[in-house]
Amino acid sequence: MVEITESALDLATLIAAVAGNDAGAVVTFQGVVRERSDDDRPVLGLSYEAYPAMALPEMRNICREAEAAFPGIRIALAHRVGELALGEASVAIAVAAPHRRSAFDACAYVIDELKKRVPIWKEERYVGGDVAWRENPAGENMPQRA
Amino acid sequence: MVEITESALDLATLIAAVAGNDAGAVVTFQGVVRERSDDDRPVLGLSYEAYPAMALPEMRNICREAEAAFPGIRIALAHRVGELALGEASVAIAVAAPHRRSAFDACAYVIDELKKRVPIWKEERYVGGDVAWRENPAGENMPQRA
Amino acid sequence: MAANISVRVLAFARVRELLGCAEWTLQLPPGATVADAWEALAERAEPLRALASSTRLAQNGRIVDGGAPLHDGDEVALLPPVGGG
Amino acid sequence: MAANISVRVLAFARVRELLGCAEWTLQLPPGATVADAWEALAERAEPLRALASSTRLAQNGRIVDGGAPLHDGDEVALLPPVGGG
Repeated sequence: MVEITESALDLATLIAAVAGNDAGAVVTFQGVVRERSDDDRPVLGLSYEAYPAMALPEMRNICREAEAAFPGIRIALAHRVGELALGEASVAIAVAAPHRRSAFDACAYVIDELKKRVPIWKEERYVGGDVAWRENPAGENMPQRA
Repeated sequence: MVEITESALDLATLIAAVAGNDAGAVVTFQGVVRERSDDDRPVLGLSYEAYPAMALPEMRNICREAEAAFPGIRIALAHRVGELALGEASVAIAVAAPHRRSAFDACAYVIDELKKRVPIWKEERYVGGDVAWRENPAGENMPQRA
Repeated sequence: MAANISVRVLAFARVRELLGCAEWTLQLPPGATVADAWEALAERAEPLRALASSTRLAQNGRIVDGGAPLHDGDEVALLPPVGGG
Repeated sequence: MAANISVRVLAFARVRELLGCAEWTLQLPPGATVADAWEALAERAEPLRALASSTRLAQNGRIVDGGAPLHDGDEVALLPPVGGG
């Protein structure tokens, strides 16, 4: 299950999509809108924009890479777009695995790669009315053109 | 929030206990009853037994150690006891953190240490009627007496 | 002389805001490249040039170099550094 | 001669099953140690000795060596290797 949605993310739905009696471990990750930006400005909310025709295939690629690297796992991945309030989840991942180490490692792989590779953009809205497009750190972004 | 309970674990309750607008990442772990034992026998269910007067303080110690190692995080930890069916969660952890790396690392720390140190025991019931007490692997168990 | 090709260009995030439009239809001469599509937009909005080094180009959903040749009906996307997660 | 001390012993998992009882009350002479409590149970159930090397001993919720002196009212726990998680 891989999706981009304007609706609030529901972790239980993602967990149900990966659950099974062959799984001994289920790890989830949620990225949540914080009240402070990375440069410590007070945040009112975020807005995410995606290029779904490219983002969805790339999200599926990332899941397939993790499933190949960690045999026996299942992954569900959802990213929200549109306006988000403080405390709401922007991205949610559920990984079911035979054992916990591969569940943790696969879940971390998926969020790390998503932040580098998936064409989704974030605009922060600040107290006072300013807005700014915020990029993931350089080490977490695709190499740019020379 | 640290507890040992005979009731089914509810991940949403644990997540709510750690949520807050200062958190940018929420990672959860659930240990789930698998249909195959580690030595590949078909499992019908498990039963867990605890020494709560020692297990609860040790669970709190582990959470405090993680909170000291990863500043700004919050942890909720619950372990179930009694009879569990396939697919049910035996342990659930939720960690909220400013950033994802500390959420993943703290969550892994808590389950690793719980498996080593907390006085809780597991009995597996197999297809056919056998039962057996199952210890965590030696590397994940407290040093025994010489 | 061969007919022009028609290319759809999608702009996202800060690139979209700078261009003032999310979706363009460009008529380009046969043999035009992805870089030519970029140049056609930069001529309409000179400040776009400041984003050249940070903007990746995709053709039909795949990242390409500027030299990639375009075909009628292609979709080109202008992708600033990503911020998802 | 001083009065005996009374100690509560809790047994868990395979140790509990081997002893057939989860909770014992032992009367021990003054100066008895945790190891003496273990020995008193092993005399009642000789197969317990096979678990000596794998069983940890706790006194009032803390892991101790067998040499730890006991006090009236102490709680001793016999802890086989753990299996939680």
